[in-house]
Amino acid sequence: MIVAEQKPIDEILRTLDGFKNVLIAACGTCVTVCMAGGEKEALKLAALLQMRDADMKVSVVTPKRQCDMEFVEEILADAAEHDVVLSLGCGAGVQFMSGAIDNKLILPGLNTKFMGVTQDIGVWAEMCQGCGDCVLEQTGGVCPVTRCSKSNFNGPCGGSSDGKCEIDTEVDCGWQLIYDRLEALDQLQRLYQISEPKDWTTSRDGGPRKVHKKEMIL
Amino acid sequence: MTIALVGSTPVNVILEKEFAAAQMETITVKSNELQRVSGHIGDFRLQTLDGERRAGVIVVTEPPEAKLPGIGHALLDSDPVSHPHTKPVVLLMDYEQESRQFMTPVALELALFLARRRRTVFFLKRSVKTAGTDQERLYQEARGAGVVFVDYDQVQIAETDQGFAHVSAQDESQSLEIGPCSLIVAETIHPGKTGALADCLKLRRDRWGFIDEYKHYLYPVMTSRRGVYAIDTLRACCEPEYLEEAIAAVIGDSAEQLTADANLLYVELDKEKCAFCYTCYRACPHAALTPNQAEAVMEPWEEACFGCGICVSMCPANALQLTLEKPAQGASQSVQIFCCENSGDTAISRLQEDLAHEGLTVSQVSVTCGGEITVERLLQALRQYEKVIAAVCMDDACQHFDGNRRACAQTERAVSMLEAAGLEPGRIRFVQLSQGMPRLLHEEIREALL
Amino acid sequence: MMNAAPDQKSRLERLLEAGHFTVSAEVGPPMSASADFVRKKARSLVGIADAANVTDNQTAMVRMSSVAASVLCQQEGLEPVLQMTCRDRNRIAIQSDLLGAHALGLRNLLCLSGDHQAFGNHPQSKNVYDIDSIQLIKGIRELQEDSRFISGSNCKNPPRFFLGAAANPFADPEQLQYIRLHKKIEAGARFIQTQCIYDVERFARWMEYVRRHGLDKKTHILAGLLVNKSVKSLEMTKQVAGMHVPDELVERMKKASDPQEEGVRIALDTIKGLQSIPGISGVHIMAVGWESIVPTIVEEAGFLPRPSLSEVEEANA
Amino acid sequence: MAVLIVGGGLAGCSTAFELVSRGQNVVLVESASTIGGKVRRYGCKAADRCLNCGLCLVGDLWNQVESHPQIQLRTETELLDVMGAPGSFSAVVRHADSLDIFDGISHIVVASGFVESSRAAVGAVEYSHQAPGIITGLELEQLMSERRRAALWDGEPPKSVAFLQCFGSRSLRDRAQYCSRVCCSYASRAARVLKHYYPDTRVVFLHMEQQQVEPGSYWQSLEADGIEFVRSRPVTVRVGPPHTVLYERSVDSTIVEESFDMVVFSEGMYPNPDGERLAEVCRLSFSDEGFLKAVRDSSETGVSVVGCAGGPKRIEEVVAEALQTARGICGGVR
Repeated sequence: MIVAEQKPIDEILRTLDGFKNVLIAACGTCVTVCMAGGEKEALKLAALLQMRDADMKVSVVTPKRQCDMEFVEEILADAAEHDVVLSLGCGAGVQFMSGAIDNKLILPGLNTKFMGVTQDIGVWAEMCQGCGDCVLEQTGGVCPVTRCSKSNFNGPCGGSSDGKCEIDTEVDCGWQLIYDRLEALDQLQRLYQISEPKDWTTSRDGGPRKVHKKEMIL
Repeated sequence: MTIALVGSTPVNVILEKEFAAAQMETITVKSNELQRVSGHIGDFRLQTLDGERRAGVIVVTEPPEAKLPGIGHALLDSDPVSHPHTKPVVLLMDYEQESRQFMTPVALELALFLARRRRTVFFLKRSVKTAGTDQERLYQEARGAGVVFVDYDQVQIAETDQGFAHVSAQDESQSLEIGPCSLIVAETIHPGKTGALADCLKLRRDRWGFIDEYKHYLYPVMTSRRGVYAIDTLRACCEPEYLEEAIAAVIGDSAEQLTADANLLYVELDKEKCAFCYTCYRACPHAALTPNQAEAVMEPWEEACFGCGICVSMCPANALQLTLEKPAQGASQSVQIFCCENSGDTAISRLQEDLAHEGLTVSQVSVTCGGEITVERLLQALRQYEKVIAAVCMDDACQHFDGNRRACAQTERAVSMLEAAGLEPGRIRFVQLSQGMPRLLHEEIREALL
Repeated sequence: MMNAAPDQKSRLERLLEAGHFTVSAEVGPPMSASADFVRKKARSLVGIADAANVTDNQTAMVRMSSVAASVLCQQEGLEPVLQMTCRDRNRIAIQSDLLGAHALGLRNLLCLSGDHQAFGNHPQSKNVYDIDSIQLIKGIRELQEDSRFISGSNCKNPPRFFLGAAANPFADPEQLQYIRLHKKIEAGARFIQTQCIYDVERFARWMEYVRRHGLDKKTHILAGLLVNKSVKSLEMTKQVAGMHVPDELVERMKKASDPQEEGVRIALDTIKGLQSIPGISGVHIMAVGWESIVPTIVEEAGFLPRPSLSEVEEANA
Repeated sequence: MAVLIVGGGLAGCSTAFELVSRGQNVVLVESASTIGGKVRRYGCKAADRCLNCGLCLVGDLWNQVESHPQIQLRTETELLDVMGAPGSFSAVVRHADSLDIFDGISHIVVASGFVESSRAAVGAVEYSHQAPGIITGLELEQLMSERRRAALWDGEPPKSVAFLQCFGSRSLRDRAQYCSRVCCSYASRAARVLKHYYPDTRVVFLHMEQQQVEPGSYWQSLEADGIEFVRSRPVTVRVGPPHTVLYERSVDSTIVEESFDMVVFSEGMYPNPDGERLAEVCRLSFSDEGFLKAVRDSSETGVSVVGCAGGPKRIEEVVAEALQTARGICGGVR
């Protein structure tokens, strides 16, 4: 899931300065699940905007996804009736809406954070950086790129203590997790091999990426 | 109707007989074979290793684990009854952990038995637990028979060269040294297998990890989930009265639940909106929502729902609604007050005369639980009212476990949103109280109005 | 000026190979462009330390480039150990800087992953960590031995460094740290500088492992040492992740009437303890913020005078 | 048909409400002018958090009972006699000077409650002084029910408060050898409330023994809050102010004399003197402690005893008992 977080209220309000007619577009998928941009969050913002300025016209729409044309089409008519769209989608949603809705500014209401998982109610954790070349088979299913603060491939740095990362005792040492898991799986021998420098071309370092699924393309 | 007994203990035999007498059929599921439970009272589906079993009611009979405190087995091998010894016998209660109430009569009976056989008996305890009719009598008799009761603050146990125990107990002023022939220690109780079982059955656990006896009702055997009962079979072995009461409560309560008129207040789901995110499933204190994998939506069970609204406020997709809209009472345009019906609601009803006398009016909205209060509700209310007050239960008093804390978090967020928007944050007020603290609410209302 | 010839081994390498117990120290480059600062520090260590580590933006604070500061040390007659971290440079920049460093006459290289920028004065910066320290050691060894860059492309005149790495005998998981030590040596680390040692007993257990696996024969273990000036500095050291300071030491420091003197005494006691452990090739003295004490410690530990290279050569001949 | 309930306190009202919820008709007779009994005057014992005193279980019971159409409520009324057999009793009641007969009574529930030891005890001289600063547990309850955000009462708080436990319990002189069970529970909670509002006030708990109140380290947590516990036997109180408490300290058997600004008598529970008459009318017997006891199973005799008429009980126990009794009468349970 893509995990996002709502921008600070004052920042959202500043970007909306001068607009009298606002459409808030929630998104019904990832950002709903991570409680950043679902209908509930949109309603909160709408209520707040109207409290500040009773004359403001604020509407809320919730397409199932902001990243597919068919869903965005459903809200085109609503968008046409407003001066500006505040998108509570992830960065991809904001950009897709910008491409789909002509002559209308699409403002981002969220900061898109990472690909992650739900850890607890209201807590999400980063799990994947989309590096494009997965090494999880080597590391017992714990990602060294994402979960080691230094993206070390050959074990922890010397700053790991009590299973925690040197940058913050709240952060688990990714390599401790890898070690624990491999030990439990009796696969520690995997760690003796020196891991070669990673090929980052498959990552964002190789420029904006696309995925082509050949058999689906005519 | 079928009752599933989860856990197999000797007490099951009694339960089977008693339930059969009440025309209830029983099935037994071993607790380690239970994998998942869905459904609701009247229609539970228990996923076991042998496939699906169905039952109308579930009774957990798996006992908590009783183990001896770690003082070494060598100290316990002398038989206090037959061993003709001049040394005393020590009954040690509350060692490592406060002993359970039900252990006291067992220990008292043993003490009495030994004392009547002319043995010197020391009964070491931290606090007495004699406040039951029979226990009271036993206590009196034991005292009469010469049992020495000692209230200790600290106790040490050492092993002597001969392999016997040496007990030293201290209270605030003196210490007592005993070299007993036998040391009988009350066991400490741990959740044991009931912990995993509680998680599997989605039952709330208390701060010690035991299945929470749902304190709202304070009747034995109730859990946070309707139709699921927990009988402490360990206690039942020592306290026949408890077992009797527990059986009666299961039969009586389940019969009432199953024949009750329709639940008036429950949640409904808008399938179109549901993001199938499991937030409600995780947050519901009563396990009233079950995932419908086929349709990829969550399904609320009317039969299991308490209408507390916690899921409604937590649902990020705005897909859950309570069936019953509770209209605001009172005509005030300046203050709206959200009252939890377990605290604020009753407190304000005790204030009506005072408020009328002072000419103060508020618009009052009753909520089943503070957990129902959300940021958007508070902000919506502020469009019409000058001030909004949330009046919910004290810490640890929520009858739905954490609705009051959720209300507090929602209020804090609403206040911070007002602040960030340059609006007056003091327009939202929050008070935690019990129904017995009307004055507190009175002050809050006066401050909001004046 | 003491520029080494392209094929000449460093002083540190020759001393260690000859079996001398080496003494190395540290020169932290300034958070300024002052060459005098570096020169002054370097001069104070000439004849005292066989070599000195020149740190690379230590604790992620912006400081003078370690290559530049190393060259300044060299010019003053103190042999530098160039430190290179993976935090700030990708594999292109690291290799480029190392080619330049070799061209300027630097011969010792300590490869590190580097402190995370969260600790420094630019916590907002983007970290690189393109490769990790083991990949760096292996990459440079292959560059030297096989004349191939990390990418595999050819290098005509490769550099030749005396390669080193760091190890922390006190970090956990213990087993994984051992695996890492093996990997570092296998990757090409010819000397290992350890994390600061306060707990000699625990370090001795680590060394036992090292000896049991013959690692002390495959590489040179240089035991790290930190000198503390006050209770506060010792307590701060204790807070640093990966550091292990026994509580008794803090108590000892607290009770001392003169903490500075006690700090020196603790360091000397530690050295004495270290000398009794077989398999150690030298000590590496770090005296962060109290560099002036190094000569005293070296002298009182009985390490003076340091051997001259000609003596070493003669002995070898 | 109707169920007759004698006593409109917590036990009577709870049973009445449970019965009408199950479709029964109820006649409720209460000798006082209002229902609610003693619980109505109790205060919530939450300090900074809920302390599980059980009072919340009472909720809005009084209004619900007063306004329920299936409950015939007779206040200032006494049960004089019962005639007939189980299933069809006739009850004779008296209101002022008039007599009334209720026919078709299927079942009788006796919920006549208890009296506080201060009222029953002979020779409780200290208390009868009504001096300022000498209060009973019940009076402290009332203070708590009137509390405001910052204080329990107007004016200066006392610098020291002594709780005299086991007042009237475990005492041969006061005719009660038994432990009243509830005093440790309510008084220790009240002590915490006091300490919460007035952290500088010295709070001393003089007790003969401590009952288990809650699982976990309950008493230790109170000590940690700064409440002092002294195992002792109260001897006498010399009325001040300040009031002097003389007590025999158990650890060294010495008599200690200490002054306190406030003394709280934690009253025990005594059988209601009305019990003797009711036992005769309803054919009940007595327990060893002098509380009412059913002679045989209520399904045979048609008479149940609920609440503290049968012995000291906590609020939640009374509520639970009321529920079980109602279920039994309605035939849900054996």
